[in-house]
Amino acid sequence: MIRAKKLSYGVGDFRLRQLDLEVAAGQYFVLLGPPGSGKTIFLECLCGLKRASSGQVFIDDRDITTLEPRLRGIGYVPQDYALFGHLSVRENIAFGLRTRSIGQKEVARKVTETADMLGIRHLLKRGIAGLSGGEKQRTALARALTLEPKVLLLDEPVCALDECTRQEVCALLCRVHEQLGLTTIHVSHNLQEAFSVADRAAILDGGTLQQVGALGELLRRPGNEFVARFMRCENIFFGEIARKDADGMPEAVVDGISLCLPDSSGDLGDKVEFMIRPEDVLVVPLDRPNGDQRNHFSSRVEHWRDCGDYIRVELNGQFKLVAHMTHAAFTELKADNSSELGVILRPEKVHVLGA
Amino acid sequence: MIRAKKLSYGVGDFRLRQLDLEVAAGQYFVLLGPPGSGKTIFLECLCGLKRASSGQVFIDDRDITTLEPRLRGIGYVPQDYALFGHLSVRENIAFGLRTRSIGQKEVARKVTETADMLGIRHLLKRGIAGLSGGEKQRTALARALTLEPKVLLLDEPVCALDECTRQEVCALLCRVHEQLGLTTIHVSHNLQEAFSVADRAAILDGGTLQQVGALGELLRRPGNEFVARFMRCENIFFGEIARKDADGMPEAVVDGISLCLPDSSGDLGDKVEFMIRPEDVLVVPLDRPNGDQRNHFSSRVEHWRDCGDYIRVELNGQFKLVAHMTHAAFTELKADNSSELGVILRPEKVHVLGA
Amino acid sequence: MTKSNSAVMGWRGRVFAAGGLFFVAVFVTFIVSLIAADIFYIDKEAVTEVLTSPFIRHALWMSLWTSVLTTLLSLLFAIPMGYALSRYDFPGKVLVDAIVDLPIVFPPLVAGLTLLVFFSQTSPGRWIEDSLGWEFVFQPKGIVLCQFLVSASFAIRSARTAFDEVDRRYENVAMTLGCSHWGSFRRVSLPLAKNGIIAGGILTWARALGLFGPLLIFVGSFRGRTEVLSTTIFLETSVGNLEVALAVALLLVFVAIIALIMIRVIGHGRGVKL
Amino acid sequence: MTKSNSAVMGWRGRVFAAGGLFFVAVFVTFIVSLIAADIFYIDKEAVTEVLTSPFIRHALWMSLWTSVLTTLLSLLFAIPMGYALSRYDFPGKVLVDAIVDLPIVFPPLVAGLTLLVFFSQTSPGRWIEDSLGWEFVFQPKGIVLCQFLVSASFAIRSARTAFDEVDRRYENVAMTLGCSHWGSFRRVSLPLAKNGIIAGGILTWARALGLFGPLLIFVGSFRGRTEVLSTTIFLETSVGNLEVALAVALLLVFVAIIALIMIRVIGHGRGVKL
Repeated sequence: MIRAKKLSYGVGDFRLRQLDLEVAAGQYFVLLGPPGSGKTIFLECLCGLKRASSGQVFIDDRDITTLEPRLRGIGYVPQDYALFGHLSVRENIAFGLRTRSIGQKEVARKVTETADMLGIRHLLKRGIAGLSGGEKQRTALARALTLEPKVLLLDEPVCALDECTRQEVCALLCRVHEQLGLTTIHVSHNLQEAFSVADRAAILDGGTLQQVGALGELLRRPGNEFVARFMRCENIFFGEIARKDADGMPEAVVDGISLCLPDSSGDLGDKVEFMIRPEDVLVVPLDRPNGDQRNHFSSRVEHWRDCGDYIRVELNGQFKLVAHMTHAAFTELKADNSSELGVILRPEKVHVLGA
Repeated sequence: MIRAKKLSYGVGDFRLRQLDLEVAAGQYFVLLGPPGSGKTIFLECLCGLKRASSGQVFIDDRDITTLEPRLRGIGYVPQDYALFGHLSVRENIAFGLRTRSIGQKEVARKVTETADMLGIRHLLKRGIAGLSGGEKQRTALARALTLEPKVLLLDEPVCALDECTRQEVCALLCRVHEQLGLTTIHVSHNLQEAFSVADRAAILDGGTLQQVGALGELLRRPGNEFVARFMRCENIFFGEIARKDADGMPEAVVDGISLCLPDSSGDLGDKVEFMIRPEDVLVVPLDRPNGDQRNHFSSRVEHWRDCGDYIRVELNGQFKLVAHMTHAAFTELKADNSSELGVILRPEKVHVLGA
Repeated sequence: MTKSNSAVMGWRGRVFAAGGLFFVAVFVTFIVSLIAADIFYIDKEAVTEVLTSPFIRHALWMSLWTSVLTTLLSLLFAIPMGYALSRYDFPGKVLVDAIVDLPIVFPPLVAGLTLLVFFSQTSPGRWIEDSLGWEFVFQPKGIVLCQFLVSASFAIRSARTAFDEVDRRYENVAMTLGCSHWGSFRRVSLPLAKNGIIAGGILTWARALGLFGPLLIFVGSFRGRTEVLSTTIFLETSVGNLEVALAVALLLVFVAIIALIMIRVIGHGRGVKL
Repeated sequence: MTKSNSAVMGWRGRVFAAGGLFFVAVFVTFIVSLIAADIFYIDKEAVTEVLTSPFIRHALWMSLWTSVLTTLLSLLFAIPMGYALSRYDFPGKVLVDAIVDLPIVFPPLVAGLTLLVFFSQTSPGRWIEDSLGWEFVFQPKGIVLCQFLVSASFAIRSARTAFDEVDRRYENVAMTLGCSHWGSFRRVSLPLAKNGIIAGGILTWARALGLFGPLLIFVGSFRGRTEVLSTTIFLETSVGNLEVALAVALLLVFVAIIALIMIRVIGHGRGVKL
């Protein structure tokens, strides 16, 4: 378990502001945020490479705020791996072990063991210069893992790799995590990457934590507009709760259009900001009757694009919407640019930000 | 229209090998490939910044192979934009115009016009140093566009930007393309980016063009394994055509399992390599009867993960499969890890590589 | 690159940092106390003498025009050479590179001797002196030649480094925007490399101004004829006029400090750089 | 950074490239013809005389041990100072940086004069000479001091640049892997900066070996006592023994060329660098 308690740090104009974050033992946690949001600085504060200006860091309830980096038991893999160019792969991996009083044989055994786990045993005799990106990443990981750290911090571990290697390394990270059960914080600015490795995540922006939670929660129940946009939701609306319908469901007015919201979205007169995921937008033929007539509008296809896994449809009727549909569903609609279609925004799929 | 005819170039160990590529007038074309595949070198050959060792380059059927870069009428935006740090944004944009004998007023008019189109008029007086990534990209684009080139070459135009700005700039590129109808080649290593801007694409690897065609074609009918994997298809199988069934449909044997292939996949005894897109894998309850029993197998969920737009399910039965499903479909299955499910690979969705 | 070492430090880390700073303190004290000694020892009379002596005024004038001429000549070579060495590959380039560096590691005295031998003992040298009438040995012109030989390499190397730091992509883009090679050089590379080239020029000037050994051999130390400020210091010291020598020296030190500050300001605090 | 300018070129581009290469050719011809003149003029007898003369043998020995000692002393300062200047921020750092650069732009002659003034005219200097019994003026010890003052800055700056080029991340990782500050310095930064430091040491050595002007002032030119190779060249030239002077000079040139090649090999062909 690693925990930051009201951790602050300032450099130049930038400030980390009283970050509170706890990653449970054995959890694989992703710290997301745009470039320049302070992710790397936060990691460096955790492993003692930057002295926090205030706040504390705990590992398993032990306060390590004033401990030197070498005594913290944290494995750290920086963004560009920082492999030691003057040493071979084997010496890089053994580097940490050699700082302890461990016998030659024991060192050799541990290095081989770790290299085996990461599938780089054949590289041990090589130098750093000729390694590919994926091999470098594995070597850096092995170097951090030989010391059997209590916590593993990975700073953009796959950012410098091409897409194929990226998938491979992500799978490796998952496997290693399953095997060792290490508490891991993985810093990334890429959503796809986050989905491929972790279940829980936090979003950092401008030195402040925006939201912490399960990835699915960040995706479908974002706390604010920044999180919603970061999770690639384009359907965000601003309105005011104007009335409640017969069942007591609140209705918001956006640009003169009434939209049903889920229960407990707020009281009459409240300003609300709400969103619906593009894959939750139901697109139906214009003439299709619908039993539940709430939030059923007509719309026109402005533009559609095959995105491989789904079709992205931009709709414009009373308001602009983006919908993601399966190929099958889209084919069934027989729609094209300028087709008139019906759109249903089911109230239970609408999420009010900050509610 | 720009055309490369048997274009070759060598530097160090790397070779561009006899590339043939034609991009029709007004087309937005994406050149995809992993890092180091020679994309940038190819662009530089097109605009004359590298002298091709053999082959020719045509613009609108005029041979420009021996023309100096300044006379080619090609707009070029390199990967890091290469904005001139000693000049203001306005002077950067006006740079090309000042090499011609154009009056001051005309220059000012054109600069303002281009800046307006790209929404950077308010930046004109600023220096380069303080610009954000997106602003730099727009300035570099404006600088190339003021000269009204016949062809626009963009080298990884959004690679250095964060995800949000990336989407914005991609949308801008689309809009500019619609407005000016410029023949454009956009180099990228990112599939998502390609889908968001273009319809036609080529895939380059190791200095050789792997496939040229519509993006949907590259996605669903890849010419070889590299293209299939680059388009993120994981379901690739190797087998041999063992027999033809009653309707004359070929059947391949993979690891002892018979799989129906689409018509005209090859003759008896042929070695075949084929794939099916993860979103085309039909996952059904184990007990569901199916009229068409071809390629219907039982399988077990090894792992599933919510990827936002879809659920990624790893299946393992007689062979490993990856399926992408909508949330709705997945919920309906009530599946979890280790659930037993049925899998149908409809023969018409199976694609034989190179066929 | 962040400069402040802000990691959490134990007492051993502090001792280690203090060790490094100790050496810094010793070296700085060494230099500062020498300069302080100079300043304390100087007296007003000597300064007055320096400022009024016609010989020394002449030496100052000689020093100034020769060093400025040398600097201009060096830059004339440095700009095209720096650009060519940075941008073009040609056979034997490694050798050319090494030859350009040679005068930097060369003992300056040997440079003077070499010039003397060339002009006084070899036939091409004598032909230049006698037939062309360009006399260098024991002549003011020789001062410039000597300074150029010893210090031009600094300007060339600085220019080369400055052009190396201008990414080729800038020129490439300029070329696609309608510039010829010359145009991309004049409108893009030269302005971007300007500061580095000027810093190199200042370094060259400081070296030319302070040159002594090779001048002694090649042009001699004739009062009022081939006397530059460094010669003056030598002449005054050798007759025991330490005060006067020191007054002249401080003039040179002052100039050196100005040069140093200018290099730092132009290079955005980067200091001397080759 | 790619070096070969391979863009499609018109005739104007070719003329432009030729212009740059023309200056390269002129400069290289200038240097090469001077060296050629030296080589042609030298004669066997002089070389024999040089190799057998006990004075010159003594001067060679003096040159070698003083310059090597200076280099070691410079490195002793350069490594901790270069590291401290690269890694730590402290008040007045800009000033310290400038003071370290000062001896590079300083006229060397002035350095000699300053030492002379300090030890012969100021009370702390006299105290060191008289009470401590460390005599420098006109003594071999003074040669080392003089060389150190003039050339240590080259070693310090090279070391600083070398440490600057070692990214802090390497040390950071080493610290998370169990190293103390000292451990990360010894096991990571120092090995990675090694080549740059050695190249700086060679440059320092070359400068120390070739030093002349300040020695003339501070330790004089006493045959067989404070005579180093550069003094020999001066003494022989002043009595007209050009051949002998040249033979000694070629020894120094030979050493300089070796130094240059070593710097290039160690720096992977990067040449002199501060």
